[in-house]
Amino acid sequence: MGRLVERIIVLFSWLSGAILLSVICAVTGYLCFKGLKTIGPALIFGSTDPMSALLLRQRVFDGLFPAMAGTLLLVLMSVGWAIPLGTAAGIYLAEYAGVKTKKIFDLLFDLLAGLPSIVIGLFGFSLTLFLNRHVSKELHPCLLLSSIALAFLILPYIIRTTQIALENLPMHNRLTGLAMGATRMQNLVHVLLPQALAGMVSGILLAIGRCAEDTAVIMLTGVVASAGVPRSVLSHYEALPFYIFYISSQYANQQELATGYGAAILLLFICLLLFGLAFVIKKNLPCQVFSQR
Amino acid sequence: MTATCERAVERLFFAAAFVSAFVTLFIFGFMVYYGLPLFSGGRFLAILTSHWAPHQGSFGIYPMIVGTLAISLLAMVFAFPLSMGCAILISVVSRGRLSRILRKVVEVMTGIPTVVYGFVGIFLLIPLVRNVFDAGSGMCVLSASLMLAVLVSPTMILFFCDSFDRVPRSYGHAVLALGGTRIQHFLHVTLPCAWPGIIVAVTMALGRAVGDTLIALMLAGNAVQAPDSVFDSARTLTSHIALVFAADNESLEFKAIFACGVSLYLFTTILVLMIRLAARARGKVGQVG
Amino acid sequence: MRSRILMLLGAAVFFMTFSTSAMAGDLDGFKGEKGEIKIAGGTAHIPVMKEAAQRIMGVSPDVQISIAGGGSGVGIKQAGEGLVDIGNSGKKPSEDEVARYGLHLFQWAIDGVAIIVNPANKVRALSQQQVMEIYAGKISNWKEVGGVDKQINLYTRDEASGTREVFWNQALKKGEIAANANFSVSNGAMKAAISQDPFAIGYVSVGHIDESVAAVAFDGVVPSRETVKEGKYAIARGLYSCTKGAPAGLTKKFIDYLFTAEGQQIVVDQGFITVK
Amino acid sequence: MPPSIPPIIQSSVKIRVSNLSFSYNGREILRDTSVAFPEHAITAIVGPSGSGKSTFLMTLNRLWEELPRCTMSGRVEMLLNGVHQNIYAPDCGMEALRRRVAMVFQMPNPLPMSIFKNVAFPLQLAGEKDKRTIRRRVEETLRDVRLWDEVKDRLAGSALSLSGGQQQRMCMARAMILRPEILLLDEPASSLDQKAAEAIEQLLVRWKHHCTILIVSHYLDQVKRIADNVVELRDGQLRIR
Repeated sequence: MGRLVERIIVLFSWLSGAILLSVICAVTGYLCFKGLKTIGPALIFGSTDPMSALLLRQRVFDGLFPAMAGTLLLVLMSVGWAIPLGTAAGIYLAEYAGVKTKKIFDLLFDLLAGLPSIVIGLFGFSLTLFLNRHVSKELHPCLLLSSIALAFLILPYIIRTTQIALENLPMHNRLTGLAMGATRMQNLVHVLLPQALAGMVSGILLAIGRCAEDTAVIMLTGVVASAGVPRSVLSHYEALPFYIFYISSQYANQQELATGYGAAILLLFICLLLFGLAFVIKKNLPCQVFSQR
Repeated sequence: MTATCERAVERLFFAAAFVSAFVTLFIFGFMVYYGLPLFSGGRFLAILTSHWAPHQGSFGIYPMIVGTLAISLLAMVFAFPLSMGCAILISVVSRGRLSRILRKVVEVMTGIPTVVYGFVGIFLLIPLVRNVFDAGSGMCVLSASLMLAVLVSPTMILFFCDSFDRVPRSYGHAVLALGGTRIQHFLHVTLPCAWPGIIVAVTMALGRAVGDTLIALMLAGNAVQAPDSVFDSARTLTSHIALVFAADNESLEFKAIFACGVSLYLFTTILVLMIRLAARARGKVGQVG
Repeated sequence: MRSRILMLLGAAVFFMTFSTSAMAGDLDGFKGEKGEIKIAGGTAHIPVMKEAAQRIMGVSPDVQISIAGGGSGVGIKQAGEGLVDIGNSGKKPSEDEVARYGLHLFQWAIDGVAIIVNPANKVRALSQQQVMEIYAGKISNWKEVGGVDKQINLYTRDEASGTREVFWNQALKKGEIAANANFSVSNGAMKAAISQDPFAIGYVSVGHIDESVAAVAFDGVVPSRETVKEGKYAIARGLYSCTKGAPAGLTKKFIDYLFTAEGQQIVVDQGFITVK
Repeated sequence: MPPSIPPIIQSSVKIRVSNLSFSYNGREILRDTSVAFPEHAITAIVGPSGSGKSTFLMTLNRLWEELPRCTMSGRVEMLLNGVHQNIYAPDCGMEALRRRVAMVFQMPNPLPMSIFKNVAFPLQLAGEKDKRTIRRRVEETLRDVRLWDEVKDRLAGSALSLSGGQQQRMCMARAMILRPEILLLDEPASSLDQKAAEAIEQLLVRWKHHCTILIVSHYLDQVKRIADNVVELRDGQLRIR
């Protein structure tokens, strides 16, 4: 009887593993099967010359270039907002906060991390409406407001990774600098942050991946299906994940659908690359950086 | 001089933490403010329980709540056994290299963009569901749940493995020394010790399933009805926001999406509190070890 | 009379032969222009808007035109609120809306709303009564209207859609739409969904019909550019662009462009009927 | 009112601890104890393991304030820069104190930087900017701990690549580079082999002429070899032995 149960458990676990692996193979395999042949310069630049497209001399109408540029700008801007705010908040939690303050902040950041991205998007959208009505009529859903809303989405990730990276440093490391007469700030800057850097950077890379793949926030805050490369932070923009979403539901012809497959492969590749990079940095950065000094 | 500088920087750090925390509360305040006419005079409950028929002046989100629960709970029904099986395979059954490779694959899966799952879902899963079950358009609760299960499983598997690994090894030696098998050890020692971690994982996965927008938006069909069967088309709270947000922002139709937002916010709060409770229990189990 | 036809033909040949230079003529006004035009709203309009935008941005690199969907309701609302420069609508805005926002309307094309099914579906004709019963959920199997024994999968649009409004007013006589209908977010999405679902029924702008879906005759009339133009097909509507107040600057140029020969040619190329 | 404590031997008192109580994590380690330490001498602190000897050292440079859940009461006075001062007085700068009262830990704790940077680090923290001064002081101090010849060719290499004994001597150089008046050592040789331990003992004997040294130690023979005085910590009380 007991033997039978054990056998069933083992069998079941192998079965689960097989199902999961076959699903992942089906997803990636299907994408590659349908989309690999579209991969090439034409996917990105369409019929435009790549050089003049990159220099913004010529527009790309039938390629992914505007969407990629939009995603890149969006990611850079959101990370630009979120890194200073998030690391500072993470440092405060790890190094300065008292027990009670920490408890309150912890709860709020857990909550922020758990909020569905569409709720953050809705917040961004209503913020835009609010600003439009009360601050300036010039403010519409745009790249700038999207990036701010996205920054709130990734903020808890950055806070948490910073906090954990600092808190995980061994106690004796923390005391070494202080025992030499370092002020808290000196200890932080010279001793703790360099050691926590790897953890922080890998957290930031994961946050970038989150930024690059999120669709719900930007859908409500200014992404459109057709806008070209954004010329200002106050204009509409295109983005890779939204393009994939848009094409999936309303492709006009098979050719457009094929670009959708291409875009999906591209986004998958970008996200996995960031993921891999984060992993490698987390594993290797401390040794590499410090053996070179 | 330095001391004042130190104080100033500390204040700056505090300000950053405060702003970030404040945003969390601010989001809630903003949504209540925008949805205000719907929340006054006990109308919030009425909205949660009535139907969506804008032409008849009814802006209830009941169908969306049922749709959300149906899709996410069904997703958990698929994802839980799958994740448990995979976690057992990684932590207990397989060894060495295979275990490491499997874990890596699962970790990589957490990095796959949601929209890619949705995209593949539309062109691969929907026709499959339509043909296999001969069920309407194929855009239904079942399709969305299946894809959501795939989406949340990797996180759940990693959490399960983590909770299994936290159970002190010394416990196991006792069982193994008595001639028990590794499965017996797992059933009688690991599992009873790891349950708080399992609850945390399931709660987090549920939160993720409820909060996800794209999978349901792309695969569930978005019909405004409380689904009767898994083959019915349904709409989640998140999809509803995505579909209606562009409406006339003076209309009650528009205000109603803030009711969705507030519901999602409150739901998240409950889940976070549950996770904290379970995590505390987990801390205790850890201490005993 | 004959000479005029000949002249037109000659002009057409001329246009085709020297199309690039001729088109540049209508686009001349955009050369050296700078600025941004934000367009949102009606999704039937998108193919025309996209083509016009591409041509304009092709000759003047400093002009940025963004096109978003959302539906006619969104177009009217956002143009009225000043969130976009041009709001498109597939239905005529109500007099209340025109007055409230000070909207200016420009109807640059005529369009119809066609009922479509998957090409694999053999049903090619439905009466108004049947359509109403199908959408109300009273007829739920294709065999009841002469098709195979399969459940009918309903597709509809959201409340912001002008196409839905026109369809609901004219084809359904404001009748009920069953709750189990799937929702599509745009004309394009509707077409894509129907083309993938063999047992689907939906409705879409006539301009969007192509070989991936099959149009269904409504009360014996097959929807096409010709039947709409001749007034035989009942479910017709205008395609409007709205601006808040009289358009000026780049926005005015864009709207004017839609009414030029080249602009109207785009309208025809995309499957709509010109107003001239 | 601090009670008058007779000094251990007839030389001037460097550190005077009065009515000190200390608890850590709710456990009482010191209970209303008083003791004085003489200048220019090596005082060994002995006692059963877990009696709180390391924690006691931390009350002398206020390092315990960085640990969670600690409470302290009592007075600690020191003769620093020729002046008697209460190190817990509000006007006493904590960083300045720690620069005068250096500490070496049980496990060698090189920071993950180069050897040079490790040793120069306290100078840098104290605000020394002149490159030449820093270089000179680092060399001086590394010679002092007899490490210069071993590492002079790889000052830019990671400190983590040194052997345990070398690491600990580097840590001692790091502690001494600011020329502190008091040096606290927490079993500095316990993780090292016999030879490395002896090298460190020799350094301490040499340094006691310009420095007051307190060393926590387990090894009675080591205590016998180098200590001028022995203080035992038992049951929360410090007693001269």
